[in-house]
Amino acid sequence: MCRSGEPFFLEPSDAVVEALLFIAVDPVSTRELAEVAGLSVASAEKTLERLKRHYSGGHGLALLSVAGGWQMTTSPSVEEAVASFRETAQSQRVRLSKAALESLAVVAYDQPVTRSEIEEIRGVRCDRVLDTLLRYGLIRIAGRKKGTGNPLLYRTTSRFLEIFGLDAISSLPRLEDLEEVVGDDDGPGE
Amino acid sequence: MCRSGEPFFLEPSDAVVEALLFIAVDPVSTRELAEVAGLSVASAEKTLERLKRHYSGGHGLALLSVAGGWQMTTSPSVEEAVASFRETAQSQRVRLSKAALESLAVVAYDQPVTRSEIEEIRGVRCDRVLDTLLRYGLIRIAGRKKGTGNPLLYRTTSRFLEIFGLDAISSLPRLEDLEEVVGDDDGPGE
Amino acid sequence: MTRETQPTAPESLSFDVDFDGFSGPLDLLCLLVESREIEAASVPLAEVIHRYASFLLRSREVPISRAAEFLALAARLLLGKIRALFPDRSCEEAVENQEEAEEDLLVLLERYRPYRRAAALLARLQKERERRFLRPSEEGPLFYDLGDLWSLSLLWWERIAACRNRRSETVVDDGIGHDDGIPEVIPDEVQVERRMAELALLVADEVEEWTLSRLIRRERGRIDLIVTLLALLEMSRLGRISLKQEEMLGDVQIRGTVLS
Repeated sequence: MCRSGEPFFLEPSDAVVEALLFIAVDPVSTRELAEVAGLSVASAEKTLERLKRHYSGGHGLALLSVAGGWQMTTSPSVEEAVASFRETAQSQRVRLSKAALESLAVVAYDQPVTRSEIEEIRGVRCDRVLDTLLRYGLIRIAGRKKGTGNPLLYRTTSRFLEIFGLDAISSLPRLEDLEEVVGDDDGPGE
Repeated sequence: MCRSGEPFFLEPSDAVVEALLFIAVDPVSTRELAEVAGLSVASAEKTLERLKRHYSGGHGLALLSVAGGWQMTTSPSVEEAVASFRETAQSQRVRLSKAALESLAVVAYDQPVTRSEIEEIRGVRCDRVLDTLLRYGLIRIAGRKKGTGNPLLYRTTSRFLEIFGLDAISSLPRLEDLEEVVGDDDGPGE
Repeated sequence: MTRETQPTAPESLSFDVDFDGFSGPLDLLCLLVESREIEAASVPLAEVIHRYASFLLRSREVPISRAAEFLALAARLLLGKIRALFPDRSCEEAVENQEEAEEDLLVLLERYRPYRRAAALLARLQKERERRFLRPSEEGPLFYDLGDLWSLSLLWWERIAACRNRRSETVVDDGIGHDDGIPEVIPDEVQVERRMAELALLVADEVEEWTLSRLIRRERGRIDLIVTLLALLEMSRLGRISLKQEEMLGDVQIRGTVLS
């Protein structure tokens, strides 16, 4: 970390990984980074750790582990200035209604799931909400359920993981543990 | 420059300018950077100098003064790795153009189908698009149609089913499936 | 829904928030229960509807679809009550059903609540994630992920709809054998009359004999064929031509009759 005055040495391979993360459109897996940079997966991991530490030292950029890969983002500490900069920043934000978030939560926890199963839980029709989620690429059609009517099944996408900063679906807390995480204090329209 | 062991201190405003250069699509003028970061033009210039010096110390990124503004790019030293990443890793993450996806839809729903039948439905030529789909292994040639010219017939492949998460072509979403989701209620807000 | 919810007064009006803030009737019910506006142990339907109605009165603009959502749920609960009171049923059963209806709602709420919390968690995660920004990608929005079945099928059905519109706008006469399953326009009287005049000239002028197969071969499409057949039948009925078939399934000879 430069900030602390502690000398920080970048290895030549660090520069390659840094550049790859800079140009990548989607999160890049450690294995992919290792391959292109000509490193072992273990060294790539060390490189990522080093870069992450480097950027956490007062930089405006940061490394994020998301959707099974790595991504370079701006640091949360400079959020305000970046958000006010042109429209580029704002266009990255996805506006979801509470109904959409709730349907998304059902898909995330119960996937693969049919529309009527979601409706059963939420007690309301969800056609328009599902349309929104499909258009945003947050859920996808994942085949059909066997049985009457063979309804379509839905799953979350890797874009879902990206938007919510999750590494994998398994990193969501279990449904029954949610009380502790969220608590009951949350009013509507949060 | 970290590399040389010389201690390097980043100012808080440096982080903002760094982040702005990261998300900017086009070169940003010193004045604009100064404005958004809440700096005087003179301090912004110093900040840019500092960042430039920082990145020149063995990093994979670089600050470039170009077209009356500043831009963040990958550094020339990692050019090769960046080029090979763009070619291999990134190209494996296939995204289809609208034309390609539409032609694929016609083959999927109408198979077996000839090129001229696809062109009739789409209203445009699609030889190049079909080549792309063949190359990706999403469609295959499935014999010739009997009749004038014996044109080639196209079908989707098992790779297509796999990638689109289908167990059979008969599971392709029907019109009713889409209507179930799109719905007819256009109330505001979802 | 982008509107922010109004800050709520903590004491009395704990659920008097922007209506858009609710994801549905169960969400609203959860809040009513949590704010002890109604007893959690049993949820009396009349009370729920009363609370809801007063809520509606206080909110200025409630989208009709949202009100409908709540009414649909209320109707479902009401159905349970009506069944409970139905005279055909035994007393015991009625009591059971009444209890079932109320239990039903509790079960519904219990099953729903974890997802409500999950939605709140997602909102929090998204908020956290949105403090960071990505470099804008060079690719435009016109690119679809490989495997995006939704876009694939949407494009197909949009394309099909466009084709149908195009076809119904253009002239229907598109040749025999092009069966697209779309019924063609029924020939009108004017078309038949015009054809009758044409045929009359034809059979009158020709020295040689006309047959049905020869006539049909001249036709360009299904519509023309139907018009010709109708014209022939009509002319025959009027006695302006004679139709004669020598053998079964053989050709039909057409001869003009001289009008006296």
